[in-house]
Amino acid sequence: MSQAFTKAMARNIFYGGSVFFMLLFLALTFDTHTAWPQRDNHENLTEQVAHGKRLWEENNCIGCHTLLGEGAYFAPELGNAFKRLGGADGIKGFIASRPKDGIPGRRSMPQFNFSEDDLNAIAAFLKYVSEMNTASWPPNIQG
Amino acid sequence: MTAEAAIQQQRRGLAVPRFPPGDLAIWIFILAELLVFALFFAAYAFTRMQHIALFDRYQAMLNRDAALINTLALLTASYFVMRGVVAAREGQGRLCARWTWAAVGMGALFLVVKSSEYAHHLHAGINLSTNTFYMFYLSLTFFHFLHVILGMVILVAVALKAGRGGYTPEEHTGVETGASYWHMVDLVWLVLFPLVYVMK
Amino acid sequence: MNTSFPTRGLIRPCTLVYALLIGLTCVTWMIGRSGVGGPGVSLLVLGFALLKGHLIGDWFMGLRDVRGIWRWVVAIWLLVPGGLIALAFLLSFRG
Amino acid sequence: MQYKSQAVAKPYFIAAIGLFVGQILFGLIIGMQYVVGDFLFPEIPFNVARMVHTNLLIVWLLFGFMGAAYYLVPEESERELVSPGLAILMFWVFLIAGALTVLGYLLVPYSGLAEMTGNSVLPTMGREFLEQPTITKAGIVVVALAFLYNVGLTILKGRKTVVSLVLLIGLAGLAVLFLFSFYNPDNLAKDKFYWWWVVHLWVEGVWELILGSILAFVLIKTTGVDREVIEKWLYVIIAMTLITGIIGTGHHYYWIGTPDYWQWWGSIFSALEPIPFFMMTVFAFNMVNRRRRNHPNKAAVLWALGTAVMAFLGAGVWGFLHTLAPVNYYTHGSQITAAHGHMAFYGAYVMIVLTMISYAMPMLRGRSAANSEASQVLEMWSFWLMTVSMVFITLFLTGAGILQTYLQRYSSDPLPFMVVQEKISLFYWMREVAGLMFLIGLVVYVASFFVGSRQPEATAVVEGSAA
Repeated sequence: MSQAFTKAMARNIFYGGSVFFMLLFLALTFDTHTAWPQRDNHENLTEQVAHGKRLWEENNCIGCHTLLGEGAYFAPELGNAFKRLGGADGIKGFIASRPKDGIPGRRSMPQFNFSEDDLNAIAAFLKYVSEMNTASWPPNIQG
Repeated sequence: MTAEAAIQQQRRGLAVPRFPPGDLAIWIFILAELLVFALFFAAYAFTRMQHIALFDRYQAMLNRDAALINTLALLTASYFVMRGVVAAREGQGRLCARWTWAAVGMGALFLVVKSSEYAHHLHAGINLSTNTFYMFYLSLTFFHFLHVILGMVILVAVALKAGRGGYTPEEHTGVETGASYWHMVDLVWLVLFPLVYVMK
Repeated sequence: MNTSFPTRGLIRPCTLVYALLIGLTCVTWMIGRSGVGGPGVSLLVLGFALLKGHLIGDWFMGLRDVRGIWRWVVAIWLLVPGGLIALAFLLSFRG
Repeated sequence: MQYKSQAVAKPYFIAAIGLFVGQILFGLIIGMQYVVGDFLFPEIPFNVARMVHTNLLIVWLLFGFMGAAYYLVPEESERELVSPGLAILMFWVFLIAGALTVLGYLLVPYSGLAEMTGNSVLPTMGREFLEQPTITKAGIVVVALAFLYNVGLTILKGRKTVVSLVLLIGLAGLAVLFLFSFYNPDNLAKDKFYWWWVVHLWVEGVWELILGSILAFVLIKTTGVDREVIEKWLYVIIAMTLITGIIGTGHHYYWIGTPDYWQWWGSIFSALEPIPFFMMTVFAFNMVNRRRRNHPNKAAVLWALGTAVMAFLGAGVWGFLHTLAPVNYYTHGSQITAAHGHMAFYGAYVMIVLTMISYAMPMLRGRSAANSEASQVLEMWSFWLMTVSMVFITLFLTGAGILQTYLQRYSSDPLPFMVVQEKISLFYWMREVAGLMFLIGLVVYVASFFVGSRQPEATAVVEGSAA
């Protein structure tokens, strides 16, 4: 009985193991798709929310903020901003009131000159996000 | 001769081997798999501590008879596999192939029984998100289920090669490699069965 | 060549091991069927499982004939999660 | 240099280093904005500078990978590249597209860039690391395909080694997974889920294959250890990488609207992700200890060993630190994440590219194996300056992250984000100082290419049958 550690077997384990875990990952992905309807708040995914998401993307908000913990860590988490800022009016008011040249010495959000429609869409998007089932993350209202 | 080959030759001369049977590469894989299962088992036990009533209630709804059949099937398969290794060692390739095919048959029995259990759960609308117990039960058993399939694929490859006379008493590492992996699949189930189906 | 598996004789030792594994499995199953629980029973069942695992490692995987750390690799694997499981169950009975 | 066409690697490496300098400069800008909030506002707002910082990183690493492939593949395949001309053409396409994109970021408001490039046709912009205009993304796909064609055909026509096959699998995976960047559903949970198929399956999946194969190549060349041994371990390490890393994706699926079981699957598998990195460290040191010769390029060996150690620390240890779901619940999206990201990217990917550059550049510049003693000494100085600076950047960000996590998430009276940021600003100042140190290290690194180029080549010590 000879002890062996062969390249051929190492190769088999690489290919076999990778395929095995890829298939497992696909199986879990499939299950995730079936579980989403219960938690992704898709029933509130309106045209307006989709428009808000587009505005979120096309102004690179993720370049400063986090959304559900992902993004830059320069500015507050926005997954629960709808609740923290007291609803749509709080959000719209905050965005609209940013000074054009920033606040001296402080981190400042740019003035994006959004229309009323755009502001409503952004608020709707953040409301939709805040109602997703995120396993009760963030831990508290401060995000 | 490279230094490594010299060492290997030296090892062969020793009566007691330093390494387990089969290719060392499969043992690295086996260790990784065992580690994953160990973490899953510990996670099950400690999560159960916080949900004892829930776990006991749903554990009682599992089909222990099916689990018994499955345990016996896996143990028998392991026994067959081991007999196949002995046959290969004695240079009886055809016999080795027969034992290994028999083990594959036992693996298939496991798959059939386990699938019927899954069909039952599916019919009852149970999935990974139903509750914490089913999350663990389905995760653990399904992860193991996939290992049975992988083990069978390996055994089929071994059986085919053995049937072709591809192993000799001197060189049958492939049989031992496949056997070691299969025994690992069996080993994991031996802990899984009491933990998930019986202990409360 | 490994000669630890006798090929002659009435019953191979490994066949006896197999019979023992089957026996222990049936006992575990009967305990499960009877519906009894509690610390003693649970740990007994767990002990059976660890013993079975050790038999698999020793006789089927052939670790009995290996020296060094690999001799104990399955035993260690059984004891660590086995110990954690035992701990979790003991704690849950206390609380 | 054994094959003429390996020379195409040179412009790739030069571009990589150039963009690396740009990345660090923008890193210093955003580091400063962390403490002086209105620094360069509103000319270069934080989001723009950060986007340049991260995008330059990705682009220069891709340049480095491609250069490494163009250098490594002919030598492994024992034949010339199928089309050196295509490689040079793609170099310019990629460089110009990259430069235009960065200029777009800096000169036009991002929403204007989105409008100019027709983002509404196929919206893919505005997601972290994938901010590039859709048209740039399409360009990346074209470049990647041409590159894969060139490298793949060379490999298939020549000698097939494990090193080149693993590299090819990694590069092909990189290209295929990038296609998920074109999938951007309105449903945020799905958007984020598949966004990770690019980001995670890149850096904790296929990129590690690229890393492994480059490291294996350099170790084969510099240690003279039997190829069989190195390739065997390469297989085992990358097998462990994918076994743990694929399901390990689950550690990103805890809080984004995905089912709860990911907390278990993700925690268990990602807890094992340090194992392949640890194996890589053991492997690299083992091979160097078993070396059959002393290679005259000591700097390259230092980079190789440094990669193995820092990848383990940054990706392995700092990753494990916050990967378990109960911990991640509090640390998710805090400065802990930033700390991990910095050291992991530096240790695994920056350093492997610099390893390859260090190994290949002397030959590309006409040396037979190594730079002069003076140049190598300077390069090794830059190694230590940059690496130690990165350790400090990581430690300061970790300190900031622990405090932030406590004050904002864990304490009984959680404070608002901005209040906490001001309380931990000392850590950000120290991080910025460490960043300046890093820049000095980088300047020394660049200088090492110009110093001692007229002096004779360094030779190996003692058993010096090398080169």
